[in-house]
Amino acid sequence: MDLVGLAFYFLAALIVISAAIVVFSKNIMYSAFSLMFTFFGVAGLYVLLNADFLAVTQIMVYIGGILVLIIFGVMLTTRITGVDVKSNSLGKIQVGIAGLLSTIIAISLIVVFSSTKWFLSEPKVSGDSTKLIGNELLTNYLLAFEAASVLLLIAIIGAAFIARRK
Amino acid sequence: MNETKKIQLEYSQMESDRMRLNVGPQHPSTHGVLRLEVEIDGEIVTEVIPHIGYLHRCFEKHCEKMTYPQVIPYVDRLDYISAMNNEWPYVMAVEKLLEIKVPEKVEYIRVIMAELNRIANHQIAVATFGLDAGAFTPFLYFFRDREYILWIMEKCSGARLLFNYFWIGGLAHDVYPSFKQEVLDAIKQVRKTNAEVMNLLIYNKIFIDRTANIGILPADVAINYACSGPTLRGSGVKWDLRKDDTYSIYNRFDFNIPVGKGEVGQLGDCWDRNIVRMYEMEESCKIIEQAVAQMPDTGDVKEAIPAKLRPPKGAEIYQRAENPKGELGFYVVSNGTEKPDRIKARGTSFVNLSVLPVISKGYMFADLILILGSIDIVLGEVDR
Amino acid sequence: MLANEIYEILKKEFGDGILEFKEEAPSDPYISVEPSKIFDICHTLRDSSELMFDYLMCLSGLDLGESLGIVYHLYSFKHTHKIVIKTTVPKETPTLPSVMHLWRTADWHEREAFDLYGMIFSGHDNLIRILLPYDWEGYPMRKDYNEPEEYHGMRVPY
Amino acid sequence: MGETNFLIKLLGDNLITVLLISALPLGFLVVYALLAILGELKISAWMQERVGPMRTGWKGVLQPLAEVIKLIQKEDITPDAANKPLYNLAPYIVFTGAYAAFAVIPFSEFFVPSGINLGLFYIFAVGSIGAIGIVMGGWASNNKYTLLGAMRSVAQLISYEIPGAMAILSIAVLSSSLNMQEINKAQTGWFWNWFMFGGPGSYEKLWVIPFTLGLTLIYMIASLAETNRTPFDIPEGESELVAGYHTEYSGMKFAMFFFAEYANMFVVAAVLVTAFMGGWNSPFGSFLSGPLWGAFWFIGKSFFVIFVQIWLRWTLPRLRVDQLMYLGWKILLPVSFICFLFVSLFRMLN
Repeated sequence: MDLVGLAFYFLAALIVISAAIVVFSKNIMYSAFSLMFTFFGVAGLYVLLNADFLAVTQIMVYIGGILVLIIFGVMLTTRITGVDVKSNSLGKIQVGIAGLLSTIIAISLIVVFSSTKWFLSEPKVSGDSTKLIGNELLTNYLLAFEAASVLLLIAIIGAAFIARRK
Repeated sequence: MNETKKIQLEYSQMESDRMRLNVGPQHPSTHGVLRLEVEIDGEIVTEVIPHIGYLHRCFEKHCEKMTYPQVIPYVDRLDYISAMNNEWPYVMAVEKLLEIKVPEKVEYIRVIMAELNRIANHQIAVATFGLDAGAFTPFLYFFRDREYILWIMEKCSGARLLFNYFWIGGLAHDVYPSFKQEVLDAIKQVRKTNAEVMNLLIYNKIFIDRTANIGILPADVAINYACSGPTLRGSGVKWDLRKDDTYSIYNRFDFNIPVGKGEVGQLGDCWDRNIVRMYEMEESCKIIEQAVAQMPDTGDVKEAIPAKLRPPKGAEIYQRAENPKGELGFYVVSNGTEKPDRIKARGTSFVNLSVLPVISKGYMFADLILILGSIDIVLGEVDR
Repeated sequence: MLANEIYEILKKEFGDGILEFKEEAPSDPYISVEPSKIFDICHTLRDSSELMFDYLMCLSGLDLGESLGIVYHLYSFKHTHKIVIKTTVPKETPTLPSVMHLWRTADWHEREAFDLYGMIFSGHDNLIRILLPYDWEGYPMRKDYNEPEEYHGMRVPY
Repeated sequence: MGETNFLIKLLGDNLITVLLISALPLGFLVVYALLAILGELKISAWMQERVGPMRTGWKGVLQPLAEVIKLIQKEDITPDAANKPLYNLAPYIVFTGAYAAFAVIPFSEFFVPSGINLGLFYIFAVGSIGAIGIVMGGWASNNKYTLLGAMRSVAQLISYEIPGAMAILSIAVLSSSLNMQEINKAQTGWFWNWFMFGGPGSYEKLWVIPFTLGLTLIYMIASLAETNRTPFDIPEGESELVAGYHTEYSGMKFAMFFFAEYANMFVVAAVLVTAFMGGWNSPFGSFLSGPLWGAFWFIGKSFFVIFVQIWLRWTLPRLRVDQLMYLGWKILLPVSFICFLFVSLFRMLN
């Protein structure tokens, strides 16, 4: 097995295990922190796919932004001084339904995965994915890009408004 | 309206959990074993409850078992930073009970010692205040210079911190021949460092931002809480026992009483209390210079020490003096024997500390530490 | 203002509430008063325009054998005069009004007196022990106090 | 990618080389940390007119080593009420965050562990891992002081990342690259070619120099805040929070936090040097330049920046948490935006 393969299986294991902790842990803080490893593993997979810009963005946005927010949210909304932060999401009925749904999705995914004829291309080392993404965003996908920025602007104004009201 | 007040206002409209935080008794910035029970809302202090007594050594109870001269070493241990100043009101009280006239030379040496010790105390006060604000370097500058003063005291009394130097009616030892020159050298060094610290710390923008406009103590509140010393003078009250209720030979010297003026913030804030100490060091230097010039070279420092100490029965006196931290008073009641019936020490820090819950409410947690530092307490005196 | 003038003013206003005036060197001159009147007397001392005692220097407890004494040392910033007010309460019922609301500094002084001598200052907001542990028993500064053998399993006499 | 690593040239592209390349900065880091601790001790002593440690070795030069040995030997105390797994994990996460940044630091023309195109962006991204570790440690210690310290730390890190990122973004605009080697190469020549002084160009760049200098200053301030150094050591703020988020840590785990702090100091210094001060370029054109001299200049400049950090630490008092936020959001952020605007304008005009 070459280095890349080794790295892939390592990352895959990391993602699966940490994601399992996220779902099955009874302690919300554990879930939040193990989410970091999931994000990190996904970023690693992006690197293996030669999408380095996406990988770094993944770390920046998901770990540096969203995960910190989640942790802050957990810490500020529950009793932060005690360690017994428990998640109650593992009720009996909910688990049943969620398990059923996930199983269906998993089976269908596996079926699709194995039945699809994958088009395998030679891995093309493109040195500068950043430039490519930049060019694409400001030419072909300009409208989507602008729409997204307007949406974010609205979100910021809304957040500021809500925060100031109280 | 300053920034803190604005934040306070914004916070007050939010509903949030309050957290009780136990500051001390083992904490780097409580200046000893003080325990503060603090209730904070985010970072805003909503309530402070001081719990004292961790250093209670039964001073007053012990005094009942001691003869009058034996009490002096115990007095040293009240405000151990400025032990010379502690001894003075006590020996004055007993001298008044016995109606002893103290020799001229003794008075001068006492003034010089007390003022040197005042400088040493203020050096520690400003140094630790800077340390509370996070400035470590001035702390060491002051401690270096304090050595010059402590060397003089060590040469005179044999001790560096707890001197037992002022005896009833006199002094334990006479001063040594080069005493005057060394005192003048020491205050030269004090002035040099003070000028440097003024630039480095006191007028530093960050330091001003940290200490101005916090812990504001209005003059009427300060008087009602019987605050004294720099804590009171920082609020603009020009009151100093050395001038206003003069004792010993202080009326022979020419010096000013520095008061807070609200120079960079509101009157009576932490910066004002601190700057008063800086200016007071300079005034002490002036007094020492005059005292050194006037001091007689001849004279026996032990001539007035009485052989037997039996104040008249029922005689009692409250003698106060200007300690570096404020008014230190001793209430001495005699029962006609060699042992006092009752000695009550009115600890300056004890009284000054009681104002802390009032002036620290509504400021941030980091400010609480600075406010505590600005009233300059010594736990030995709070708990006695 | 001299001590005897202050005595005259108080005597005029409170009559029987003022017990004794004594001025005899080397002691400080003092006025002895009735304990139940202490709040009113102190109120007059603080607020009357010719007295204006705005500064409570010291509040001390005393053990006088049969009774407990409380001594107030007052000072006026405006008139720069001093006076000593003394009062006594019996050891069995050591209750007297608190002056905490006149001079806030009395808060801790009274707590200390309560802690060490056991006077009960009625009207004090928070009369709990201050120097000693909250669960200490007895009032150690009384002359008839016996040290306990142990405190929480620790031997007290060293 | 490969040509920037002399090790790959030497040993070929295999597993051992990769491991060696990843471990090399660690070796450097250990030596550097010892030097930096000694520097901190001696520089502070020098500023405070004392001699500092004198007993271990000649003039106390072995003192950091002694401290490391002491920390390793110390009893490792875990508070009873702490959340054990997270408590034990946190120091390693913090260190990982600090060490990960070393992957893209160009030590010399011929040695950079990974010459990816997004070097600067990557450093900013992995910086947030440390924040997570700090929250983890602060929360898991189950102590109010550590929790307050952790909250402050993260709030501070997030706030100051933006002005810092704006400063770096301006450099990306000027050099039109995020690759740290490319940025270094763009600044070759005399020191007035550094981006601190507007980058390479002739007289028309003169008007942009104030803005680039301002950006350098902004990045310096922001980097101090990100590494929790005085005057921004509010998360540690020993006068109020005892030791902030690592109050409960002792022994080796504390050493990890300590190590991470020093590693972070080097990372921000390296970014500052790379982005604004010419990286491994000699300040004197081709004089004293070359692969080894490059490493010398790079490390030398970084040490100078670290010296400035130490200097500030022992000079200034600490800010308060709201003043810190005020400075970050209301002063540095607008100023950095303005500088960025003018730098972009300059770039468009040329």
